[in-house]
Amino acid sequence: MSKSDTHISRYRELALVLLALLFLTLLSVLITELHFGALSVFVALTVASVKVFIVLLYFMHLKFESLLLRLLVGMVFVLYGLIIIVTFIDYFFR
Amino acid sequence: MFSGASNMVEGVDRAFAVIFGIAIVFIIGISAFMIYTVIKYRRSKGHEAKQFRGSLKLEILWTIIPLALVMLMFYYGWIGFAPMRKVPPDAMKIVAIGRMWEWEFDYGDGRMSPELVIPVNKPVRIDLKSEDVNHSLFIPAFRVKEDVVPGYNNFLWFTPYYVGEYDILCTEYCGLLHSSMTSKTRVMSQEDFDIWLDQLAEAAAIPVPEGLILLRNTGCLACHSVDGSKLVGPSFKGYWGSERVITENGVETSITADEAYTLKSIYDPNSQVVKGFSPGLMQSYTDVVSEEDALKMIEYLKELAGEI
Amino acid sequence: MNNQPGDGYISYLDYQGKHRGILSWLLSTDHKRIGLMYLYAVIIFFFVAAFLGLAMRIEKMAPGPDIMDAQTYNGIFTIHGVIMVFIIVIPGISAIFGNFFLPIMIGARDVAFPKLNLFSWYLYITGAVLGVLSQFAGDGPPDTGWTFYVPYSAESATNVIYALTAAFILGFSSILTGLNFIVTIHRMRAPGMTWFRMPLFPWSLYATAWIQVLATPIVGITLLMVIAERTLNIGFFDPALGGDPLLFQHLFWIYSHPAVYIMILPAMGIVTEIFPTFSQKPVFGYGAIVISSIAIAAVGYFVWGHHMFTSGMSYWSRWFFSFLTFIVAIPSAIKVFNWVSTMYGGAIDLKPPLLYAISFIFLFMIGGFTGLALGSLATNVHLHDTDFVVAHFHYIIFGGMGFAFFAGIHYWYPKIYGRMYSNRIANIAWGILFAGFNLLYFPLFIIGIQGMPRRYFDYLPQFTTGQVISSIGAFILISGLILMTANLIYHRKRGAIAPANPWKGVTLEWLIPSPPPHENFVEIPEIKHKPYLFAKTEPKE
Amino acid sequence: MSTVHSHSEPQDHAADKLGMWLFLFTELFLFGGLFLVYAVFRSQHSVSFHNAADELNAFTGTLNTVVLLVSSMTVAMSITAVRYGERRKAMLLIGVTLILALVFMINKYFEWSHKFHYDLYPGSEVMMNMEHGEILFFGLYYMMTGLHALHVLVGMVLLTITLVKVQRKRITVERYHLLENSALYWHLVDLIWIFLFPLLYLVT
Ligand code: HEA
Ligand code: HEA
Ligand code: CUA
Ligand SMILES: [Cu+2]
Repeated sequence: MSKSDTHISRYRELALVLLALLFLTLLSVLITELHFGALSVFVALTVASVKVFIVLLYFMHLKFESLLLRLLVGMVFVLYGLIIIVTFIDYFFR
Repeated sequence: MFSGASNMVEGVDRAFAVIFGIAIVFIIGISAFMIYTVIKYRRSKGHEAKQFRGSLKLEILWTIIPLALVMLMFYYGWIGFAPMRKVPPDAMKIVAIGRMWEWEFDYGDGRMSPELVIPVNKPVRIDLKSEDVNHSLFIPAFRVKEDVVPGYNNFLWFTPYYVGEYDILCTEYCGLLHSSMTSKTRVMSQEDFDIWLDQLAEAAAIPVPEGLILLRNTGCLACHSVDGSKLVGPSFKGYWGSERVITENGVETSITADEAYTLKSIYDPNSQVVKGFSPGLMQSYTDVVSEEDALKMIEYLKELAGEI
Repeated sequence: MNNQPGDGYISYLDYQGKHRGILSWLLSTDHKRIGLMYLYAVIIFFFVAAFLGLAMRIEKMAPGPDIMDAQTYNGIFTIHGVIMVFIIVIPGISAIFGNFFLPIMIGARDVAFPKLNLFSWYLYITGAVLGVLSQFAGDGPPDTGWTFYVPYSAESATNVIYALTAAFILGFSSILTGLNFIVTIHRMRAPGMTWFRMPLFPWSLYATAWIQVLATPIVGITLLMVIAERTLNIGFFDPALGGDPLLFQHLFWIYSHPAVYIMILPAMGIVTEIFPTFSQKPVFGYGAIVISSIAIAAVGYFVWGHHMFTSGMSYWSRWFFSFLTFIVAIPSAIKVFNWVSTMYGGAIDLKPPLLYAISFIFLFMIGGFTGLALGSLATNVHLHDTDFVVAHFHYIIFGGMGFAFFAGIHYWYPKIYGRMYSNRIANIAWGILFAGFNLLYFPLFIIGIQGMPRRYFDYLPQFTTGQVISSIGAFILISGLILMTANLIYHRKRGAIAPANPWKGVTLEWLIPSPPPHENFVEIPEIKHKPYLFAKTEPKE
Repeated sequence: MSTVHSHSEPQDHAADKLGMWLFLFTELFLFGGLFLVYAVFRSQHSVSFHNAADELNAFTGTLNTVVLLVSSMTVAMSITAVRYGERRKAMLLIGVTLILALVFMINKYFEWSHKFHYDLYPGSEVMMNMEHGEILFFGLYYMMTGLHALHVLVGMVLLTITLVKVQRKRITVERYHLLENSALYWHLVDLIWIFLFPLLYLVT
């Protein structure tokens, strides 16, 4: 049996995760109220990324999955990032 | 083909030579090696197969050598290409307009020409504008090509070296008559060019009939010529007032080309199809051409038939 | 090993499951039967598309309209491209040979999700039929080219939506096959078969499957956006509404360049199996071939822009994409060198499969090097969208993937049907095919360099010679193709009975009877050594 | 499948899970394509995007975010419940998830119909007269939220199936992987919304 089959997330744990996510949501809403200009996109996306990270780790149980699965998920996000960057080589330097 | 008709030819052709040179060596070499192996080690001669599994040295060797060679190819491709993006500031500017399915070259001040006419030994910059879909301006002899994309300000430039005539082709698929979207480049001496440009200016001074402009901008002229040549649809020359043999609801009848018939042909083209043409080639222009514009077009058709 | 025909042996062809007759095929979740169903479907569509190719060649026998008008021609090359790319070569080898042999070669009884496998066959058929339907329904055959470039594809009055939807569904089928293979390879290898004891055809399928899973969705959403553009008037790509036609090209090629490696990687996998068997010698540089497959898949992801060099991309994009295009040629080069070295020093038996495999290398080299000419910035400006490109990809897809497919079918035919074909006829057919092929496509390189654009219904008189030679080649090619197919079909029931291992192969599929029993293995074998072990003892390296 | 030896090996949970994750990857890339389009258009029309985003109701957006986050937690908890053998609790939690999904859809419905009310939909007169950047923004808005809503619907179907299976004791302490996979799917729906929310509603 692998780690993922033995680990059961506890209710409290999940509730705390939710609290953290709600807090981050509140944070991003408040921050955009402040109008940082160009920076606000960046901040909003960072907060969103943190939230996604938390969802992946706890709700989607990745923290307790095999190394392989974690690597694959990481790889997919990296690949997507690279695609964006490569596309923007065109748009930024036009 | 390697005649050097423009300043771009040398860089491009050098890259060709490098790539094809290396390619030929490898293709012949590897093929010869394969044939040699197949003959030398054929089973019927009773060889024992030698059981080896690889060699790190060789793997490294044949990673490094091709790497070096492709970098060489890349380098030649790059330096052949780099000048294509560096337009000399004194280049003469011409706007090329691509529309389904013809080219038009705008020399400014309403001077329009269906052919690209340029003075020899002078850099020209051609700005590429599309009025509808993607096209691509290609002059093989000059080794230049760039897509004409709506909404983008693409360009190309070159310096022609010899007086002469060269083909212009459209190399981005643009629909029905993509393959007839051709034109000519005429390279002439500076004096001839000046004369030609003056003539063009005079032509520009004569007002173009409004109906003709409408016909052109709506794209009608892509399928209907005004000089009698047969394109996708019947020509406009000698059209007005002529007897047309048409098929309506499967029955052949004859009808005179008057205002009612012409309007019907614009708004409901498939109901009365001229003999010799298939239905379905033309769509209705109901929301595209207003009644008012259609009448102006008809005015021009009358003019073409010498009625006015 | 206890895998020879015993008392209870029934081949998968005769096996009786829950259903009888045709239903025992249409509802079968047996990977072998699904593989064969793909084979038959692909062959049918293939002949349709090959015939359309011939029609184009006939049209081009002389300048001006000959047997069709421009609209028809445009429709024909579109559907020719769509069928060939989306229905034949992208699913082709993975779905046919991958389904049939992947589980056997890794010592499994089936793929990981047999029902999903059958489902993706149905998706495939739905998509394929929809694609063919686009020819007949409604407003006439789509005429956009297989690349569906906007704005034209958003404006054309023809059945573009059918073709787009077809491609979308086919993409989904391809994703599901890829997903299935990845899980199969991860979870179902026989005991003792570590990653580096796995044969190379499964390795190539593994690399391919990742591209299928990770690249196809992008084209899926892109096609959906074009559909939305056509039906809902959303202006993503329409410059009149602020949209960006070049963005479409980016999105399209983000998938469609990796897609060309979906086509070629399994083909490379097949010939990698053939060279050791017919040389009776381990494959040369196993590790290098594995790594190069993965490298092609990974780097191949980032070269899509080489299809857009003349579209007005930024200078640095052109630079970057050209550079990576050259890098991605290296793993292909490594593979070629390893294949020829595998033959070196072997005991070579020049049977039809090897003949096809060797001609694969030859044609692939020509296709590959002309690919390099296209990948170089200066020369691409001249060659882009000319017949040179057409010649390049026919050499590499049909000369490469096509000939590898032929090699594969001649190699595995005895295993699939338990019968032998006629070697002599196979050799003759090969000769005709090979000659016809070169006659058909080589002239296109030359007229391409001279400036003959592609997708041209008509052409300038100076290109006549090349076009005519090419058209003659098409007839020769087709006759070779017919001869080859006839040989295979005729001997399917009438050929000599094939032994379990006619070529003395050593991968797992040769250890079981021909044709394989329903469950593949009576007893799952345990793998104790490296793959491609031909001699009892191997000298130390 | 048939009698003696069948193709269905004993259930391989790791295989199911890997398969599900691979499927999620394809979903991510499906939306990824749209995010790429968004990124490009935003970089070209940042001002119009700013103005257009202002017209969206950030409150509705936030509300829906909260709804989805909570539903994500309940579905995660339902796995815990099943694995502790608390069947009723699990059914309750899945039920709550479904209700929250419904709330999300209703909210979405009102949001969309509000826009339709002002003739703000692709191809409408109002939209065609906007600035280019705004047309693109709303085009993307409809495409992205529409596709997302479609996924919510699929997720609801999946969850309903699992609910029935839990009730019929087909999903049990040992065999809970269907639930786990549906939950993964549901989290994905949430995950995409986490990105959509700031990009569409907040970036003003
Ligand atoms: C199976 C499909 C397949 C494969 C494998 C390839 C492989 C390659 N392709 Fe091709 N390509 C297509 C299918 C394919 N292509 C299609 C369908 C199109 C047209 C699409 C359309 O517009 O309709 C196209 C178009 C196309 C273009 C765009 C042309 C244009 O429209 O302007 C380019 C440009 O870079 C290109 C490059 C390459 C390169 C560099 C490789 C390389 O991977 C090749 C590598 C191989 C070798 C290099 C040969 C073997 C190596 C040796 C013999 C060893 C020695 C090597 C060295 C010393 C380097 N291809
Ligand atoms: C797999 C890809 C494939 C194949 C096999 C072919 C086969 C043929 N092609 Fe193909 N062709 C394309 C893919 C292919 N084509 C594409 C993508 C385009 C571009 C479309 C566009 O511009 O949008 C194109 C365009 C194209 C043009 C250019 C149109 C133009 O630009 O004006 C022409 C012109 O003659 C042509 C001719 C032919 C002919 C005569 C054949 C055949 O008739 C030759 C006969 C074939 C064979 C003898 C066997 C090949 C066997 C296999 C590939 C294995 C199949 C697998 C199984 C049977 C299981 N094709
Ligand atoms: Cu204009 Cu092709
Ligand atoms: Cu490519």
